[in-house]
Amino acid sequence: MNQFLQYCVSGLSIGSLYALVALGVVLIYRSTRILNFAHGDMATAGTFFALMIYELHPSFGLSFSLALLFGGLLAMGFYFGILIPAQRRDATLLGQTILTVGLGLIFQGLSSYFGGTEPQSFPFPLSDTKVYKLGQIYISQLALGATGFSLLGSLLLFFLVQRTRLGLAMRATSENLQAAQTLGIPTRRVLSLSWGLASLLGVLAGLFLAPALLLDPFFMLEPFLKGFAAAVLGGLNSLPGAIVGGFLLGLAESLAGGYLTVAFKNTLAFLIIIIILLIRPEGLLGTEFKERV
Amino acid sequence: MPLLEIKDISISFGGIMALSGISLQVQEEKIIAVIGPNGSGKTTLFNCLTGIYHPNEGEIHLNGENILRLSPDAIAELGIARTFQNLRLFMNMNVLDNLLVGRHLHFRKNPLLPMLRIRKEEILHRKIIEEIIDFLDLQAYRKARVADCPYGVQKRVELGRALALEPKLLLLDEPISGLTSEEKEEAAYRINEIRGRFQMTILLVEHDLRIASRLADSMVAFYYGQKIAQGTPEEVQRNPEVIRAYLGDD
Amino acid sequence: MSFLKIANIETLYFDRIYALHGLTLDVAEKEIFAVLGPNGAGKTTLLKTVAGLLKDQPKKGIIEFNGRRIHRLAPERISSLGIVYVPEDRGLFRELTVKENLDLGCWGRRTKGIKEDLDFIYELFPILIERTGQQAETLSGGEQQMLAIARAMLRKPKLLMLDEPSLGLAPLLARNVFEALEKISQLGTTILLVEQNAKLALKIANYGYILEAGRIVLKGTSKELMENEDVQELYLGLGQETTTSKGWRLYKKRRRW
Amino acid sequence: MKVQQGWIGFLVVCFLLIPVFGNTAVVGVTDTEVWVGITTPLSGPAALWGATGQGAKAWADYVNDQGGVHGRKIKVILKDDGYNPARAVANLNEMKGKIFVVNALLGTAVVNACKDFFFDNKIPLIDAYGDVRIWAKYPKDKLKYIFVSYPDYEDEARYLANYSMKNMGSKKMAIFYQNDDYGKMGLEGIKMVVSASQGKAQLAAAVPYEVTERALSTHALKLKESGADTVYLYTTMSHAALILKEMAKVGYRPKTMVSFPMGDPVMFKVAGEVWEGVYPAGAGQVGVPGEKVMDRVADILIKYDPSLKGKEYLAVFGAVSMMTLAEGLKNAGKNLTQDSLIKGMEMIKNWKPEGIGAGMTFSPTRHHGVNGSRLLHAEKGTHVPISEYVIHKPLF
Amino acid sequence: MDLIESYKEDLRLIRRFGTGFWIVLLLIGLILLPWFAREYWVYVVTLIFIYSIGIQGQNILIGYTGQISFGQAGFLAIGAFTYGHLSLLGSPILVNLFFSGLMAGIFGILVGFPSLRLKGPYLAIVTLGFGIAVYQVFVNSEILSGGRMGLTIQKLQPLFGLSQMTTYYYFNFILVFLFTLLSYNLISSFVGRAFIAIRDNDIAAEAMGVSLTRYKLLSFAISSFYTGVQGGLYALLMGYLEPNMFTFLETITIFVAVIIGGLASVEGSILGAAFVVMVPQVFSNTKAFIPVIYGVTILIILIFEPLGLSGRWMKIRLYLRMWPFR
Repeated sequence: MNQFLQYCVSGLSIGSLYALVALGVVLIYRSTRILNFAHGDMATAGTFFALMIYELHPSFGLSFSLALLFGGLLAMGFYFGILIPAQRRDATLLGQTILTVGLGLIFQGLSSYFGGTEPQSFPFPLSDTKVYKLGQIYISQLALGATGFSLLGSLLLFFLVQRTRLGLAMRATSENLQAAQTLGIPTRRVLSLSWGLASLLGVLAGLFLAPALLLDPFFMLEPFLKGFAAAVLGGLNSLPGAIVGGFLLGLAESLAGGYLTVAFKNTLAFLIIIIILLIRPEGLLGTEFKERV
Repeated sequence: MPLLEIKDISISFGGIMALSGISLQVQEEKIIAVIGPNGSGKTTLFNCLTGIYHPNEGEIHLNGENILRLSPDAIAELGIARTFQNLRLFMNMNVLDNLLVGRHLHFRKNPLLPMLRIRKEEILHRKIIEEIIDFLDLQAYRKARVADCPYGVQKRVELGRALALEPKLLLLDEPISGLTSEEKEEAAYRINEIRGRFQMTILLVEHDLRIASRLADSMVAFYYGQKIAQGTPEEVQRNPEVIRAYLGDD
Repeated sequence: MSFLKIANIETLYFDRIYALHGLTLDVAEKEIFAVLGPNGAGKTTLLKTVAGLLKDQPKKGIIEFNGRRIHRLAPERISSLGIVYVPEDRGLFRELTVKENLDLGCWGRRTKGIKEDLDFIYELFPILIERTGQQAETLSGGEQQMLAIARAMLRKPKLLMLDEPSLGLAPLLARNVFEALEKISQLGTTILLVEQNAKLALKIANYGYILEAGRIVLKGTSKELMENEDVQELYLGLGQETTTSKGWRLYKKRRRW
Repeated sequence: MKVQQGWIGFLVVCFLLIPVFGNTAVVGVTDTEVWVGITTPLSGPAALWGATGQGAKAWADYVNDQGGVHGRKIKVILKDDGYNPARAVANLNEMKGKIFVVNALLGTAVVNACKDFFFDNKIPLIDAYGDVRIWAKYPKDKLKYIFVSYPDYEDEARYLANYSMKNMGSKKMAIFYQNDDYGKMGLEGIKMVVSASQGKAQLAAAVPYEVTERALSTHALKLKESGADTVYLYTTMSHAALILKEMAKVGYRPKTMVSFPMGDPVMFKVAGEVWEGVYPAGAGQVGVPGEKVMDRVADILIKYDPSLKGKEYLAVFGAVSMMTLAEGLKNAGKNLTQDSLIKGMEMIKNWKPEGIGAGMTFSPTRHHGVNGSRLLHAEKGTHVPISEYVIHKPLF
Repeated sequence: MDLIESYKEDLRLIRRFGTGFWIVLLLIGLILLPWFAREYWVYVVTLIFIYSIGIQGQNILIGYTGQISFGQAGFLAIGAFTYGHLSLLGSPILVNLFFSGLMAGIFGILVGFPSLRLKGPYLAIVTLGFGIAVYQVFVNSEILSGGRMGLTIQKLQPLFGLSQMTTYYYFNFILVFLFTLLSYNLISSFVGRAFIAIRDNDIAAEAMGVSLTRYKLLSFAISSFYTGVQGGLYALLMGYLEPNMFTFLETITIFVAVIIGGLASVEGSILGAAFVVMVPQVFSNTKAFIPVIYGVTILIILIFEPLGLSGRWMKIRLYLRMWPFR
């Protein structure tokens, strides 16, 4: 039983971070129908930026907030500088998706060059090795903080999207772009904010993942793929779905690894996703897209 | 025996009855017009007939064969072809290829033929397609991408694609809507001609009462998923319920 | 000077297909204008072109609003000038509630005056009060159309463009909607209306245009139009030979326009 | 129309002719220069290890500043292959005709894909970092151009397991390994020791991971469940640090022995406090950072290529390869040909490059220079050798 | 000038004299390449050949049928390892290649089944899962992956007194030629029309009697057959296999090639293959900046030519055809 709980705890704590990544993926997909393959690399770049600032001026508050800002601005820059020109030339959605692949490659190269390729331990206010014991279950300070912060981040996002005027505009824009335009909502600015916000969430996930996974230019590759999978699992157009998907995936992975076989952990996790998708093709909380004949 | 027999079909979407208890018989080589205001279930009926929707209850027989649970391609194979209200063409293909897709069922599907580029079949079908192109006056657009063609031409291409299938029953969903008046006349003439030339039975949905009544042998009126009248065009048009449905209470 | 002036505009799809073919149209202030025409004639394209929703269109021609050129502006800019477009599908945010939809209509407005406008709308369409918390997609067709018009009114439009407001509505509801439009017009809003249901449209409109194949083929006051034989035959369904002959004329019918 | 087609034809022919130029028959040696080719991952997920190639190049620059070898400067062409075998082969083919010798090839897959290049083109390969057993399968005459002084993973694993069994009383062993040839060879070595121990020791768990995987908490729990008293790590640096942290989180601190890639004291920075007390293996051809001879070389390398700072261990690894080549060139004498280089290489006897390592020996019958290990102990931020070098049998 | 007089003439592969002239010239150029180009270029072009087979296959799936797949690495691995094991058994090369394709094709059908229910990114995730599953199976099964040391494969023996590289070149050249012909033949036949019909409008396609089940699965089968053959040829060229050669990066490479080359274009697939092989190779001297340069070229191409290289190619061709008059 303890063992089971331990697997659950570790699954949920990694799942919370998948959820954070998935939220960013969903935010962008919902509003622009683009799968952002640069999401992980943007997060990596942001995290390296935080490290750089920290080395110049060792203050967590400053470096982290600057990194979040940096990530957001990068994504907004990409939206205005690259995506809009491409859309003006009638780029297809797949083409725009490949644009993000290109962007990811650029970030990856730059992170390697400026950040270095060696694994680095990322300075963080919460300790990775300090452990709390609840009965027989161990949970590290970092995992606790990460889960807490990703829940807080999700809550803030929820609040922003559901309760504020900006969120209302974001929802409107992602649902019906033309209608939003005719109502005079500055859709480009709203969309760029969605991009910025998504990237910011990615950087937030990166900041919490870096101390746990060690920082190098490729540390977000796996979490990004998992976040992407979690987003699809939850339904690509549903923000709560991303959170559910993230936690579910983390849990599935941990339990499959623990009780079945650790070597096929990823395969089993994907198998679960495939089965769920075959039953619900639009994801757990996604809404079905019905075509009018 | 009627060619098509619909028995008491019903279908609902999210609690709203789109069709309730519709029965209809279509005799061979007749033109039947289905009329009714928007949202009265005409297109839904077509979608049920072609297997895109599966009715919750009821039976549909084509030549005595139950087609209720068949997939659209299987139904097409049995001889039902259709056009769509909002054009559903293969926009990136040229007109010729669009029509050739209509011939798809008549190809001998030996995988070696395409692989070795043996095109005897292709030429055979091209000849049939050319007849259709002549009939529909599409010569000038043969190699044009459909997306580049004017609306009227696209409508004709869709009709031609359905004809290429050589169906027993042709379902036309608003075949003359959106055309200019001249084109409408021409289209109506062609529909009438199809029956004579290709011996097809035609079921058509139309908004324009005037043309529909001139074309059809008999007429069915729908209102909110229910059949409110059936008979000759004259009868149906005089039916008070139809008048109310169309023109309101006054 | 006309309120909205459209001169010789050409709109193309995919840079190749002409949808509007040198169309010219004038709209005067505080009147209802109806544009009639068959499907695919370019009615929707016309409205979308004015609203700026078609990228880089019109290719040629001028659109002036209150003496100001507005063609090829971003749709947000055009909207902020006071032109509000209600599309055929009503352009509602289906996943949002009625209240949220209405809130979005007030985008960019100061809080002052919103209350009064809301009251006016609720007076016009009392049903919306009941539906405040419901998602827009759960509304019936007529309610959706009312919501769309209500939302458009919250933007305090100078020009309200409606695409087939009667589409898919039961006759009674359609009449309700049109009555509301009449009221709105009386309060000083210019309305440009695109309709297939000519009878209904001409009843409330002051002027009408007939659009075919991307061109205006006939214009006049609604009274003139209603008396025109061709219009009667083609759009009002009052033609003579409804059911009699089975023979088909293949000659082109001569028209008086 | 026709005229213009002709022009285009002309242009196409010109384009196709472009590669003709530059096709000169240089064997890569002049009186003043000798050209060395290195293909190594400088981008992509394995880019860290590209530091070996950079280290080799930096050492060549140093040698050149000392006057070169027999008046010849060592010119290095450094190319990126992104750890992709196809690109590595392409790089070698591009360098062919310019280079005299290839140095410091990296990655088992790359080495495997490239090996025929050396057999076919008779270009010597001095040092390859990849599974040495690749070569062991080939007859001696084929390996004429191949010189390697890289430790065998399996031999090392056997050494570690035997050591811990004899000197530290390990009974229950577990291995956490990378799911490729490197990790599997380690597993194989430990399995051999366990089966030879006649029941004195047992393998309680063998937990694999994939190189892209970073979330290792499940793996740590698995290791903990096994209750092993000694855990062997055949991993990358990152994964060693990560698994140790995860194990510490669940309160599991067994004796830990790690393979030589983690012999780098930078692990203290990466892993933090959990690294204290770990037993890393040391490789036969390099020493431990902290030793005087090592630090001297590392300082030189950083002077020539400042970007190597923080990657001294890997850089020295590469530099040793370049030293070996330079030694071979020196022994080959003024008249440099492929054959004289091979003779020169085979003259190397018990030679410690710049005093580093256990000493390597090549001979006509031995092209595996040194296959040695020793045990280190992580104490207070440094790796302290706690045993002498043990030299395993060279494999070829 | 190009008046068409019969259906037969209209159905020919090469309809214009000019086109034929260029193709012949290109083929002659390619045939002569090993005689005047350095071995390096021979190798790079060989690699382009190999990639272009698989990319053509994926273009049939993604570009023509409109199904997004991220499982390419899995098919590559299946093809490559099938080839490897068969070659260890000593069966002849062409048979091995056929079975590499066939095996991948069978798995393609299996992966195709979800495509009947799923669309777009949802399908992408399922295929991605397939790629990961294949990778893990190979990594964890020593029997399949050929043991700890990987699988060493007998390379192609030099023929007719040519060098080994040249032999490879011609062998792959012939195969690419055949596969390209096959692609052209397929897409211009009823099969290709059915694929495009499904992509453009699946509901209409079904109503016209095109069975979605059959043709989607067929598209998956054909595309993975091609990709499997690519895997086999890659194994043959490398002479060595290990599962780590077929990771997600390989999938991305093929996907990028399809889009950069241009969707639904056979020429585009070849151009895309050339792009993904040559860009990293040509810039391999820039070391750590390769990803940056690679990414920037992708951005530039897709911003200025949203239809990919084949779009640009079409425009150039049109320009040349109209030449004096524009």
